[in-house]
Amino acid sequence: MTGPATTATPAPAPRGEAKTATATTAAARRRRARRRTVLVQTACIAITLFMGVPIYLVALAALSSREALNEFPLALLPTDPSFETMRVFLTSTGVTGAFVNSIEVGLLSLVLSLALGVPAGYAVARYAFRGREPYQLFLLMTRALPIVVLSVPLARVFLGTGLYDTTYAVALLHTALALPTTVLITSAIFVAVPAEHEEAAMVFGATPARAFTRVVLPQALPGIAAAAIFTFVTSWNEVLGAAILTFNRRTLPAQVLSTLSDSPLAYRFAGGFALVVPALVFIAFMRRYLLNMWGTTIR
Amino acid sequence: GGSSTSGADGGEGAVNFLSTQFTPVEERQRFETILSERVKAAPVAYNPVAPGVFASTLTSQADAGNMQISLVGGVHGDLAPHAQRFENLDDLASKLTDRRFPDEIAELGRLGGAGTMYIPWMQASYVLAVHKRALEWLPAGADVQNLTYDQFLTWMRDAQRGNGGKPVLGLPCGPKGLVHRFFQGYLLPSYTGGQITTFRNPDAVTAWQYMKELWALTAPASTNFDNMQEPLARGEVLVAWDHVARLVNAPAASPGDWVMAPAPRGPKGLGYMLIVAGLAIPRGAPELDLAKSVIEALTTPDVQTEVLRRNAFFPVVDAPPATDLPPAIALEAEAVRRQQDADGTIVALPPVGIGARDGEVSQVFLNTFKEICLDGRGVQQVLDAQATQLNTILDEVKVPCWRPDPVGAEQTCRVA
Amino acid sequence: MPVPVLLIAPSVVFLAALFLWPVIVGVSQAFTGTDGVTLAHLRRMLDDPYFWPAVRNTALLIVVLIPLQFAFALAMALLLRSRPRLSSFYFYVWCVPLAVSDLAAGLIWLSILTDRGYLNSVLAHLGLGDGFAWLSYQNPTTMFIAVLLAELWRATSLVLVIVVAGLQNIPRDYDEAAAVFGAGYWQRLRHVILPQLRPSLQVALILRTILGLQTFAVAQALTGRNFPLLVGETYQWYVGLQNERVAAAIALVILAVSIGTAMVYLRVLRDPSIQGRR
Amino acid sequence: MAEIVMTNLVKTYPGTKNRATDDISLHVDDGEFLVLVGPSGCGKTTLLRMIAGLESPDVGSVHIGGRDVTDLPARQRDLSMVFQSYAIFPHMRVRQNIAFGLTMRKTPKAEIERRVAEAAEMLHLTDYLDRYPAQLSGGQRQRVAVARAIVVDTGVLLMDEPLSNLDALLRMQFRTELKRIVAKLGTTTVYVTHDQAEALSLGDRVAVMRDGRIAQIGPPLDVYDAPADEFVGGFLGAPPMNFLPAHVDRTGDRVELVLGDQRLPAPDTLGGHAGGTVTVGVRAENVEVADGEAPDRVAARVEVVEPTGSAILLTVDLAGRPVKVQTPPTQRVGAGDTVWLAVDPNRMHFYDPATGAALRPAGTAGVPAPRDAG
Amino acid sequence: MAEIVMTNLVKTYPGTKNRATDDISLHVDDGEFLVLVGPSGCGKTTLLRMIAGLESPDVGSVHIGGRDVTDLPARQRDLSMVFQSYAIFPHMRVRQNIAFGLTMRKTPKAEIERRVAEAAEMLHLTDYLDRYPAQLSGGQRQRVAVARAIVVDTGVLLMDEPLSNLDALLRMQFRTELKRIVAKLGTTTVYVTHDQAEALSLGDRVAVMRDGRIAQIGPPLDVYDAPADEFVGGFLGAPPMNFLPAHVDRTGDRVELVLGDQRLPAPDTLGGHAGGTVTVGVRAENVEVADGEAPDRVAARVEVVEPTGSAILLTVDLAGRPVKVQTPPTQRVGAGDTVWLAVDPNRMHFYDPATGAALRPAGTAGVPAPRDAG
Ligand SMILES: Nc1ncnc2c1ncn2[C@@H]1O[C@H](COP(=O)(O)OP(=O)(O)OP(=O)(O)O)[C@@H](O)[C@H]1O
Ligand SMILES: Nc1ncnc2c1ncn2[C@@H]1O[C@H](COP(=O)(O)OP(=O)(O)OP(=O)(O)O)[C@@H](O)[C@H]1O
Ligand SMILES: [Mg+2]
Ligand SMILES: [Mg+2]
Repeated sequence: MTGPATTATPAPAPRGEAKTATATTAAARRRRARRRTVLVQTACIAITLFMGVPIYLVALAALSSREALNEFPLALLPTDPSFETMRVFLTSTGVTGAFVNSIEVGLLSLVLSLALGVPAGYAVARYAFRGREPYQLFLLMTRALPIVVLSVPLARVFLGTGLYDTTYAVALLHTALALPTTVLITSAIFVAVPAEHEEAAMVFGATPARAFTRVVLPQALPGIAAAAIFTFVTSWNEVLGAAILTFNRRTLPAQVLSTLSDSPLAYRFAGGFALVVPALVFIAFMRRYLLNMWGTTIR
Repeated sequence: GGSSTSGADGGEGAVNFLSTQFTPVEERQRFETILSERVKAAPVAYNPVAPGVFASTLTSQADAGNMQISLVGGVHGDLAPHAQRFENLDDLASKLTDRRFPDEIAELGRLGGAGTMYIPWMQASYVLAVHKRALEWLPAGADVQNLTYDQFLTWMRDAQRGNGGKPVLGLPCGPKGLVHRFFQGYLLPSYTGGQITTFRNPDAVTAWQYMKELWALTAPASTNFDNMQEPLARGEVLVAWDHVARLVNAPAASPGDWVMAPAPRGPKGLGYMLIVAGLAIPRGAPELDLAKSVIEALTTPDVQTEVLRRNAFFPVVDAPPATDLPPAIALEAEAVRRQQDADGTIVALPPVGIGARDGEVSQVFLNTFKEICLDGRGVQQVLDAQATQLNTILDEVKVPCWRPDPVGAEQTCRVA
Repeated sequence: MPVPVLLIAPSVVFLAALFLWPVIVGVSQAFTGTDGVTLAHLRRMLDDPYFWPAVRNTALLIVVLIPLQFAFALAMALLLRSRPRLSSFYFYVWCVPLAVSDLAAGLIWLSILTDRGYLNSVLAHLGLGDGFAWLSYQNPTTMFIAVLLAELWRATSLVLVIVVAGLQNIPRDYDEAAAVFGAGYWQRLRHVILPQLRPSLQVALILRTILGLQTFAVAQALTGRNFPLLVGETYQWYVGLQNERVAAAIALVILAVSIGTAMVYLRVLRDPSIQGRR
Repeated sequence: MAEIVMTNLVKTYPGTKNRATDDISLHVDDGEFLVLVGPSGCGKTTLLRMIAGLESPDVGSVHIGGRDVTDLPARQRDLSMVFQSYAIFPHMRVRQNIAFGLTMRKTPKAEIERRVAEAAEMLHLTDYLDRYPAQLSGGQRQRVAVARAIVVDTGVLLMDEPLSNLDALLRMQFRTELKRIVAKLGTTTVYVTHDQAEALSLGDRVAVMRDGRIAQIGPPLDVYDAPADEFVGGFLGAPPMNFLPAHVDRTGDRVELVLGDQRLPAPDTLGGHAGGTVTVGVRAENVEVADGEAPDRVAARVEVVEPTGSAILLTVDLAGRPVKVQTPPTQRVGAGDTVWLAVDPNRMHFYDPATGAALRPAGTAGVPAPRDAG
Repeated sequence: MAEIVMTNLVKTYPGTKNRATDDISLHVDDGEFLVLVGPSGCGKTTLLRMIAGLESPDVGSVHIGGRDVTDLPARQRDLSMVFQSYAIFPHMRVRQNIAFGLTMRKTPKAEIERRVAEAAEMLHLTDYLDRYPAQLSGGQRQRVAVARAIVVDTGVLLMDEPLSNLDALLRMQFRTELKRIVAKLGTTTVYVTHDQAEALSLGDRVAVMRDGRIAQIGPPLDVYDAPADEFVGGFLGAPPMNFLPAHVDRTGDRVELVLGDQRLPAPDTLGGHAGGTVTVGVRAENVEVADGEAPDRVAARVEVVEPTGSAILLTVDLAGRPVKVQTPPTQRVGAGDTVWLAVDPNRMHFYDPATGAALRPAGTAGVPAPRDAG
């Protein structure tokens, strides 16, 4: 093996008839690639329909008149949109206040559960301490017990503190409900952040806290975003706790959702839809943090 | 923190009113209008909640000794479990003698004890709603306003046949439906003359046999129906039995197409149930006096009529017959009146004095229904088994029977 | 004090302050009667005609639903990972059910599947009969499928979001290396992607199971009490029957099952390669 | 049959302006060992990735073994690779990591075991087979990556700085083994390295890259001895080739280079440039250093003395420019001493001062002195 | 004042049996440049990590600048480090990565900018300041890691193979710069490398590690010329030192080494071993190769000829053993030729065949020939 080609030949040697053959296989390959793209797109569209159509239908129903909802077969296109039920619903007593309360509770729970849960998630991910597993189970326990059986003693806890019938009480409860989720999800993401990055930060003079906020946290952003989304939507949609802990300062679901099933169908749709929209806006906002932005990760 | 959502910012000088009634958005809206227009004594923060929340809130506040609610309102079954948590309202009751509450209703307000625990607020009943299209199959000679259960069965059978094999009858058997009241207050009293004591006697067997046949003619989707006005409005069923408040929207759009009628009668008479809502004041409630003034205001004939007019709940006071009712409500009012005024009525009350076990007693009837009609078990065998269950509960609470069972003060109610 | 203890302490204190007493009260309810300790409530629970069907349905739902859901969520995540055009739009739509409460989800699916719902409307528009009773107690199979479908719709996004977040931190290097060494798509999935996704999958599995054991609103909306679930029974006993003691007994069953499965997941899915923990 | 033919490969990474590879055409024969060198960031990895199918070129095609594989996914190209960043799987033990390619090919268990043991032995990893990568040192991880690549018997082997974190001894041992394996299996190898000795001793040919292009390709010593331009001469070799501007003067028959006020004999072939200026390139080891004055030598002042072990590297000042020259370790010189330098005219290379390109027609530089090569 | 004193450092990683560092005591003077070399896996990184405070020793202590820092966290030790695996932050642009240490120290903005620009310039990263690490080549990433470490002005600088992925030219340029910076700031530096030239040209002292212990420490050329044992001799230098067993024979005044049936003069000091066997160590470049026979020379047959660019490496057979010798590139030899070898007795090293340890009292090996050093 002494005689490699003397120069860098720009063109491959064995061409000729082979050329057409390779050309066709290349074309076939490209066709296969295209077929793959089409397949992926088809799957995506199918799933999108499955996930999206129900939401479309609520929107449709929410903007239909009462009568339209009693017809059969139901119209599948918004032929005759009516904002009447929506209007009545949105102007009914307490809806604005409840909306404000819900936002307040949601954001407060978000901040609190991240503040409490992220450090704990980090500990679970990074340290092999005794009691790691019991701790996780302890977290889950609070979530595994149906809250309804705790409702009376829980309300009593808050009645004893003067927090009863404030948004703080609800926020605290929602924080507690979201905490297991936050801790576990963030811990799953923290394990994937190389410990070496943290070490580098510390070598360069960062305190553990700064190393965490500057280096670990940004890399764990997708997990934090996921946890944040859960916390917010959990809080946004939670009914029972909010209904038990407040009286005059309801959140939107407590104000609306709890009694929605007694309302006429049109209002149920209007209420259901109105409740979904703000959560959708929140998800739209958080979604970009779920996907990290600095290209592929490297080690 | 937080913004007020009750419309009256229930602070100092306001009455916090917790209620299980008028939860639907529109009804709530209308009742709040009545409160603000007609109740001048104090601003009222009206808070309609689901029954579970009602109970939890009341219990926790009472247990914590930190009562923040001034006034509660609910149907008898909502209030009964909390008898020991309410103020004695005898003084208020005596002040309100001019309201002339019917005796049996006032009696319910004592919750099986001696003192008045709640003041009657409104009443309601269950009737039949019938779309006029169903009348074409009505058996010859039958009067829709005065049916027997047998005629009803024939009618439904003919109607199903006429309707291309699809049942026209619907019953509220959904998870939040009230079909157990049909068994407790209508079917069984009409067939057996009783509710508890006769639970498994031969008449009861007949009644359930009848029910089995009727169920075969009932839309199977009924197990999802919490209220009947929507299936009716959709035309999914043409005939339905339900609480008046849960029927009122069906004829709203075209009252001319609808008929409202009393429930059928059985061998022992026309059994029907009285539904009473009451107002109570929790012990340790703030603004006690204001709350009493609100009760006074809510029991004036004027306000009572207004409630009927707007929200289809009937007065419990002696009010002049209301004119200018909306057509749908007028239909209902007429049917309720006919039902009350019919010959040979058997009035049934919801369980009295058994407090929190009300739900469990009702569940026994529901379980009986499930096992007989849905699971197809033998009637007698089911009744025997369920009777045991029922007696277990009753033996624990040890209360005398309530109507239509023979009421005797010293003896405890049991299934014979 | 060791660092990890300091880090978890706030959450422990917080939860204990809020829940310790309620949990003790709640749990003790199951064992106390008017006169002291009793097992009567447990017996009552076991005798209830709805209890065993509820156990069976809950188990069935969890066992069938969760694998389906994970397969579905993984498929979605992997589709997104291949970065098709419009992927960010797809991702958003696929997250949408997250925003929907279970009560609303029940309402939505009921409106689709009920006798005069959208599904039958579509069929009617297409001239395919005038309505099948999907949710009738007489058609337990379609009823079960309906519940399955609705739950799949409602709760898969949760798994999806966790999996997508987890996928973000897997360097593409490994996938590329595997491809170079001849691994096909499924082999890469099995040998490279899934093992690296293990922490996320573990968490999603735990959370999904526990939250799955907690939801009943959709099933209740669709089937009433024809398809009883354990949590639904808890609510029924607590709210409907106002017997908090039997409710607490059922809640304890749920708690035990939840913690039991979580423990199994934590043990079985423990990652042997993580030695880097301090 | 696994020759690799790259045709007009152009690749620009999204979001960057410069081409990572700029119209590269290259033919690697079946079984050839091609070494790729070039400054950091010149596109070596990119080129390997395009061969591997991990990056698809914007323009151009890749053929392997006569097949157009441009659109073929990596796993269908029958190759294996050592990644610059190792990319060993953190969740697998060393054993599974090494066996990965074999497992994917569904090799029988016993065979896998045998081959893994062999590769581990060769790379001194036997004791570490049951560890996870996180429990290894940097060099050990790199060796796992190498082992993983060489256990599979593929048509093409791509290695991206596979030995950068290993010590010289291990590197040398492995080099010998690699040569043996590759020769035995007839694997076509493309090997990226920054190590001079590796490039020269391993490669059948060496390709020098610069800014996404191939600056020169040829047998190692050709490239080393006769760099095609100043860049290659400066890049290959440690120390790099010295470049000095010189005036060409012809006095009768004699062609001479004028450096400052001193003169050096030049090859006759440079006569054509008489009167002009050229850049003279000469390697440190081709400068003969003498203590005493002699004809045809130029004087220079020693500025820095750097012992490198096997030789001494002097930086001397010649006509105001620093020149690196090498003497055997036995030579005794100190900073400040004056030394006399001579250069064999045949060892001189001449470049156009404007373009940096070799002045081929005018010198003998294009024809390297014949050598024995192992 | 930042001298580093390590005392009896022992570290065993959990889950492993062997000690990663085994009772290492080492003193690095303030401002000294210590180069650490050793086979892959010998514990170099572990030692650096213990100095940095990233790993706490099982036994022993670390003092920096007179302070016991054994239990001090990394950030309070005033040091900076180049990680073997770079550990640059993927979510920060190159600019932020380089500036990281300065930002943590709350350096003024303008100052940060200036210093980052300077470091980027030195490492040819100026064009890449606004990229994310994922958009860089391997060598560029490594340069970012180096730049990040040198922008901060700390008492101690730890570098773990900082240049392994860079080309020789860049490496050489950087070496010069690094020397300048470190000298200017008086930074105490510990530098791990596998590169011979780097080790010899950068270090004030070189420490050779083996299996978690320090095998030898001393000025570069001492270690190179007079390895303390066979291991060091074999490890340092490319090619490694040749080791040959030889019988020592005294004939009157003359001490000779008997290799097979040939004889070489040996230093007189070896006389004490007369009649015994020693291992002779000699470096390839210290063997003089001649074409013709002469007294005091031994004949050997050439087996392999390897041109390395600046020299030719011959593997010859001497008394049945392969010996590497080096000749200038001008020498013409081919495989199969016979050459005659001579070795200056002062360039020979002698080792105990049993232990591999240098026979110090009996040879001159302990005292290296005086040299100029830059
Ligand atoms: N986290 C760890 N867990 C267990 N063993 C380890 C760990 N890190 C390193 N080792 C082992 O300790 C020994 C020393 O490792 P170290 O990283 O210090 O080597 P090194 O000299 O830096 O090698 P290299 O030149 O390959 O980087 C090695 O045998 C390695 O396998
Ligand atoms: N993912 C990427 N996105 C943008 N630019 C990139 C990317 N990868 C590499 N580059 C750029 O492309 C050029 C070539 O990169 P490549 O990795 O091929 O260099 P290389 O020759 O392997 O260098 P090294 O010796 O440093 O590894 C570099 O300038 C680099 O900055
Ligand atoms: Mg590269
Ligand atoms: Mg190392």
